[in-house]
Amino acid sequence: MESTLTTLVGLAWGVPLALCLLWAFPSGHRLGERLVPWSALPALLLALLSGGAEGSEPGLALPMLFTGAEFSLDPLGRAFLLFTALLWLAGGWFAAAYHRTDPRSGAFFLFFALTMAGNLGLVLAADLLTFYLFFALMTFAAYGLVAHARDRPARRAGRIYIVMAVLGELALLSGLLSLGVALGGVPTFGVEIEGSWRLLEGGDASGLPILATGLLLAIGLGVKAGIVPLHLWLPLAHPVAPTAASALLSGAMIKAGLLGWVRVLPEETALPVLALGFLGMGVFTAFYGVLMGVAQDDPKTVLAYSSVSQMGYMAIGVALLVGDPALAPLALAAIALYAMHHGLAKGALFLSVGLADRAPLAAGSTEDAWRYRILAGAALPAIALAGLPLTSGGLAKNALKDGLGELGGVHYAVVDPLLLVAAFGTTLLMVRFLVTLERRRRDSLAEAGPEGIDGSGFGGLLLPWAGLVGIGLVGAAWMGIYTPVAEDTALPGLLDGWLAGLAPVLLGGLAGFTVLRRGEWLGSFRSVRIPAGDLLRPIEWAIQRIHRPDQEAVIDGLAAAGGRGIGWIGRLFGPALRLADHDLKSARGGPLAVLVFGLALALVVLLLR
Amino acid sequence: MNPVDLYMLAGIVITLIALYAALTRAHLFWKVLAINLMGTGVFLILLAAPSRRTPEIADPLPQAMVLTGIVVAVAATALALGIALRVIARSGLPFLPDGDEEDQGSGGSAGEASR
Amino acid sequence: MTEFELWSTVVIFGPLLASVVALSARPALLRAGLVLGSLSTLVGSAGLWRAVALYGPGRHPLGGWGQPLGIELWIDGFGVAMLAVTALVGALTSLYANSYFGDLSELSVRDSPAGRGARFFAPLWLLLWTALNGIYLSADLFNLYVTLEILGLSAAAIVTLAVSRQATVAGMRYLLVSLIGSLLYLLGVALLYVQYGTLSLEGLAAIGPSGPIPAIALAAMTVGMAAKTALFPFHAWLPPAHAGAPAPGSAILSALVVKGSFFILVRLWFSVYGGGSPEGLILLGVLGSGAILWGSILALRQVSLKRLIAYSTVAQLGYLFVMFPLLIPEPRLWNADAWTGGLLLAISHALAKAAMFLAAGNMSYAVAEDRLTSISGVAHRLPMSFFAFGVGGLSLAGLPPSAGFVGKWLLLRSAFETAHWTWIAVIAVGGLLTIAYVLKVLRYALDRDEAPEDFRPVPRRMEWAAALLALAAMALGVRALELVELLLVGGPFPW
Amino acid sequence: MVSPIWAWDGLPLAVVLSSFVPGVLIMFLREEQTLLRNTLNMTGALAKVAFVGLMLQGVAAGASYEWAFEILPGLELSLAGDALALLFVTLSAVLWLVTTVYAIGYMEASRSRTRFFAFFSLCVTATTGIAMAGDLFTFVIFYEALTWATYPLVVHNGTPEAIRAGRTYLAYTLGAGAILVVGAVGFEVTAGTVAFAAGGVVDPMAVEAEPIRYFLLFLCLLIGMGVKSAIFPIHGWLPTAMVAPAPVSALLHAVAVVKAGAFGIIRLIHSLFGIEVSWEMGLTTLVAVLASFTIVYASVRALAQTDIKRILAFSTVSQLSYIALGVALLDPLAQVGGLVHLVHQGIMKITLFFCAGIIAQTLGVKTVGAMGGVARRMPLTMAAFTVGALGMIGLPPVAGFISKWYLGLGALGAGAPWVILVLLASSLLNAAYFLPILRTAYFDEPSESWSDPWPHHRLEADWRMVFPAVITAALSLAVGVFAASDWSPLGWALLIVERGAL
Repeated sequence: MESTLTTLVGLAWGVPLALCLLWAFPSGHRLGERLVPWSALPALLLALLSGGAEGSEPGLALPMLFTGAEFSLDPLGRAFLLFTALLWLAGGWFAAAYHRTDPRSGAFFLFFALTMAGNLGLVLAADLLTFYLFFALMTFAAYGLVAHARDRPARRAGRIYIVMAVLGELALLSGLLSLGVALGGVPTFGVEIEGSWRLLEGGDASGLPILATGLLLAIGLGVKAGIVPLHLWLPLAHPVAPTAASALLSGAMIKAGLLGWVRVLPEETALPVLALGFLGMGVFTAFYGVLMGVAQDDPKTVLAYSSVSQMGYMAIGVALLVGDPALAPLALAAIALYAMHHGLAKGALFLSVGLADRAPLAAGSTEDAWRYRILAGAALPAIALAGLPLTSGGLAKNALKDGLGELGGVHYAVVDPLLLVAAFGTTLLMVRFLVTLERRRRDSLAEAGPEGIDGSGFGGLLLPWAGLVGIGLVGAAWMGIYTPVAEDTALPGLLDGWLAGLAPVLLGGLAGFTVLRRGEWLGSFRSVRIPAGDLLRPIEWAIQRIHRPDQEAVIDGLAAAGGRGIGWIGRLFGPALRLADHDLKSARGGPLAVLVFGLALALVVLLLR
Repeated sequence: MNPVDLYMLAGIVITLIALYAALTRAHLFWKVLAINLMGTGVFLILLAAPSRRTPEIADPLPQAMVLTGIVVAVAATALALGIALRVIARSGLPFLPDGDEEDQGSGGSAGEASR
Repeated sequence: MTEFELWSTVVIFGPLLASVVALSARPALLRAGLVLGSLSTLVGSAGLWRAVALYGPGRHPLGGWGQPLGIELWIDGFGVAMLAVTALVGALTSLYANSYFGDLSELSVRDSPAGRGARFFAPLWLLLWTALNGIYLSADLFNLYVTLEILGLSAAAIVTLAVSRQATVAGMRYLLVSLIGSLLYLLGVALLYVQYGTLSLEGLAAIGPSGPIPAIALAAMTVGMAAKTALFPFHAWLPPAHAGAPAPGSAILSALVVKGSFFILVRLWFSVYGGGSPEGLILLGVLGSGAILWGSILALRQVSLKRLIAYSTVAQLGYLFVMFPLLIPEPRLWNADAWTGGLLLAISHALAKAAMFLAAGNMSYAVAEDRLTSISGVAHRLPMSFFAFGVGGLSLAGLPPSAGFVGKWLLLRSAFETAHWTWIAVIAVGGLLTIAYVLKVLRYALDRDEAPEDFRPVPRRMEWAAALLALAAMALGVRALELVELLLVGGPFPW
Repeated sequence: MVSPIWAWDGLPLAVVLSSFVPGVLIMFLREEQTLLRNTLNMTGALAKVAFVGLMLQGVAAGASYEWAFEILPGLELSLAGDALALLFVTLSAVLWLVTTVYAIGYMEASRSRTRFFAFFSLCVTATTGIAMAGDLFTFVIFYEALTWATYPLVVHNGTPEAIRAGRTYLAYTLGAGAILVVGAVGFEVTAGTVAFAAGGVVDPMAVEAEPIRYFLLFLCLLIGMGVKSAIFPIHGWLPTAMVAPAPVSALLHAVAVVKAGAFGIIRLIHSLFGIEVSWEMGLTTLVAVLASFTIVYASVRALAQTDIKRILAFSTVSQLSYIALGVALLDPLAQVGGLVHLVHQGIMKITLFFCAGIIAQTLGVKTVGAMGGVARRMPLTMAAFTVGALGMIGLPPVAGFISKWYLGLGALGAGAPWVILVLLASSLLNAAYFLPILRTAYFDEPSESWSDPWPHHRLEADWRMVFPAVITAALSLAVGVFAASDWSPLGWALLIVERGAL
């Protein structure tokens, strides 16, 4: 059993990585495209099979590899691995059907496999650099997914994505360096990382100041997690990426930032300033995402802003983690629950957009049966996201609130009511999503015209979507099992605080449907739209206004100036060179006599001195 | 002033005057003549040498040297006159041309080639 | 008969005999003369090298007649080293000359100007060789005068072997400078004899000449020798003469002949006068620096290949005079690095310059022109000559591995040891200028745009001779140990 | 007792001769003797790798090699095979082998191949000589020899542009070379020795007595070494020299020549002055600041280029200074980073140059703008290019990240956190000029003007060019992925530092 698990730890990321080699062969990509959708299976198997009990974590050490790579599956990792693998499987199957006729499917699945390997690998990574390695692999390979469409919006989104990713990588790396040098090597997660932090706190290590380290790490991973103001790439990348890729970006990949925070930030060393930052930015992000999201028209952009908003909640969880060592177990549980819940729900929601594009409609038919089936299906994870009691979302939110309650004090007093408002906003956003989804369905039908939409391969789209919706629906039942719970803490009951959970959802739903559905009375206010990427526009505008001198012109100017200088010196030598052309050949007679006698005289004088 | 010192002085003066002439005179035969004269001046010094140092003992060495010197001078003069004749045959003038004229084709275009 | 006596006899009378043999108009005998001269000097100098290395400096009274009346030979490391280099350069140049004039001598066009070159080059060159060997082994001032005079006369005659008007004029000028220089030297000899009554170098060194008359004597001799060595500013005669001579003649003149008068200067200033005065040495060093800079700048401005190399000789001779102030930083103290470094530079210049002149001869032989622009693309047709020229240039510029590099290293070391900072800059800058003008040639040779049309095939032997000389310059940069040890036998003050 | 074969003391000489002898022999071949020439080349290259392999065995087992030959009294041509030397020798031997194959393919239709390969071998000889030089004198000999041996390769095309580039190259390198020789002689006279020794040969007391003299000497030597290593004010020759054929740019201007300079800086700081003395004199700070400025400056310059080879050249300038920066920091980890980057940068940059050469030779594509669709036409080449480019940016697991990680650790350890900023800025700029190339090649539409639009043969280009590129790309990946193994460059660099052999 144990050796099986150890093998699986390697296979989980090794299989997708190995499949990439198929692309090196002339026609290998055909086989690759068939195999890649299944390649998350070992990871899922691993997540399901491992017991998750403390102490018996399956691990794998490859000391020759990289800087000595270590992998292990701890309870938190198991939770992340579970939903990540599920999402990649569902996404893979979905993509296989979705890209059946795409001429560039070969390239898509290559990047897909690479990104998957990165994502699964970083969940299993047990030391700093292995984590960073897989994190970078995922980040850069995902560019291929974002820019898959290769049109102008895709290229713009890709450019913004990669710029932010590189900046994030750099911030992350400098933070990691600080942790690494504190310990004089590459710390593994857990005890060694805690040791590094303690050294930094004590100030007797040569790393950066502890706050700077924490901040750099928070920012570096925050780009991935999409915390305001580092979220800029998210609303741009999601709409342009193929549906499966959007689902994975939002469902699985941005959670890598979250997992990274948990992994590299200290549990046992309190960082109150950083915690306050997380808390503040988390709450702000939760609201900001909602505000920007309701002003969008594209369902995928709405979902992207929803993800931004939801990541704000998870940042609050991280705030608990770094704020107080005592709260760490609770925070971990809440983070794991929230990540699972949000990953599955958001994945299902994104897939439903793809469904809305592709659901069949018989030629000439006006009765669109699939519209309501899709809307109904999408409503389920949407409600969960809104945090209705008895759903996984309700459970996750309660866990978070428990943590906040434990934290107590002013923070709790301020944040707790705010969260109620935020839940209201989330519901509003979900309604907005359903509305835009319905419109999207209508648009695709209009686009298809009287021929309708061909349904071939639709089963391949439907199944993974239905699977995700179903698993998510019963999430409250099984997620608890996969949540890492310390002995002295307990998960909140399913019905705890049901009123506080129910009220915002009902209110939000009501308000949403009234305002957005029957809101003619709002008049022109409805037409207020915020471009996707909100803050990006002013930033891009400003960058374009910055005066950038033409380097080559500057260098050429300098070279010319230098040349003039040399030419000037050359002119000084002009007389000498003119003399040189005649040399002393014409020096005969008198001058020569002067030279001969002069030298002789000089020598005599010098010899007699 | 004894005669020996006179020899010496005369030798030195002749040598220097001849040297000056050899350097400044342009005509080739003048130059050859001046060089011969210069040799004679040096021989004079040599001949005066032993009597000046040890007047009582006859020193055969200067005689030998002067004799050798004269032989060398004859050979050198012959060669010089031979070449001078050829210079005259080639250029029509008994002078050495100026440096510029001497290498036509190289001086003028030196600037262009060094670019 | 000691080894000294045997080999010094061979080394002097071998080429003399050979030159007599070569006076015959028969091509076979011409060739025999060159072979005899080369073999006797090669074997003789090798034997002397062995003897000096084993027994230290030695002497040989010719015919058993010692000084003051007889001719005595003095054999030390300096002389033998010069002898050996002369033998090597001379032998390879003879090989080259044999092919260079070869096709002409077969024609037996005795009366045509070209035929005259073929006919008289060998005897004149062998006579010159005899004179050079005599200089390197002479032990008294007057003997030096006679050999110097033979050297000058035969060298001027070799210049006039070339048919052009310019060469004749250059030869005339060379002869005049040479005669005046020799007589100035003789004036100095006479004055010294007047003062001390001896002509033996050893004897004079023992006396330690000082006072006004020896000072005037040294000044006269120095000016004379400087004129013959073409020390700046008396260098004007050299470029036309060296460039005008036929290719093997240029090699001999530039590589070997100027070293003869340089040798005498070193003997006079150090062996006889014990360093003279530091200020006098510095004056010579300054003139040497002037030669390095001026000669290099002029070389850069030449458009004719051989003239460029000739001006490079002017510049390189400057280095030999930079040695002077470095050798005696203060009275009664001599710096071995300056001695070996300076002389290594002289030796490497002999090898490299001969290689370059022969290679340039090959190039202009092939394209029948001497202008830099006309040799474009020659690197592809004559790779070996190109190689020889390049390696020769390498050594001149003091780039490793070459004798020039080793010599420059030692000279620089002595400059550092004696804290003569100015000379360091001169040595370094001179090297860069050298690279610049060597590169100018290589650049034309490498040019691809115009390929020469009329391309006369160059005999292999001529290519090999140049390449071997260049290789010798390079080999000396890899192993200079024995040569340096030889140079230190006797040193600048052998008595 | 039978001593193992690697105990032979002449191994360093064998390593040097294994390229010298073929080089000299090739010089005498005729142009059309292609088979013989290639055989000689390959034999030499394989022999060199074999000899180096033996030496690696020996040094790992604790042996050390010394071979000396007296040139002048007291001055020797001394070759020593210690761990530090082997780091560089192994790099050049392996890459020479690969590049030889590449060059045979690349130069197929070129003129004067005899001269090309002869000087190519001589350059490698000089490089191995530099690597194994046991003292400054030997170092200078090989260093200067490398300068002139490279010249015919730079001007190989014979175009006016090439000849101008050759002149610029010599002006820089020989000018600085003259200063180097002056510095070397001065060092010999001042310090009394030219030997290299771990920890330096300079007496700290002597430095205290004559600080200015030592400082000037260091400056002279630094200028001499720095010109080849293309440190800021004297880097101008490197981008100009890119007119040379691709194998030359690849091996010489990415590895041999420039590494010789970087290696010289290592020798200067560690083997001559000693890191402690250099640090106390403030010399390391000088080097570190210069190197840092070069890193950023050259990256900024690269950003404005459109010609791929020029981008690579400026990137080389930038990356080379990592080495100088690393060894100038007073921290073992930084030194490991600097040393290991010597190897890493070489493998990665040679890959990039190989690929640029293949693309230019096969498709005629030389600028970034024309790169559209190249990835589809030449997937293997672009894959190799990608590995190299990502490595330059410093993404794991490519080799470049390992260097950056150790440099970063060392910078913090040495109390110079500003270096981190330099590293980050460089990574950012590297990303800014490499990623657009990749984007264009992978995501843009093919251009119409390719000189060879679709392969007539099975492979995308001549296999003798593609395979070397793939091999070096695989190497760059492998030395990163297996960095923790004992035989990786990192393992070897750690061994050097641990043994105190620096």
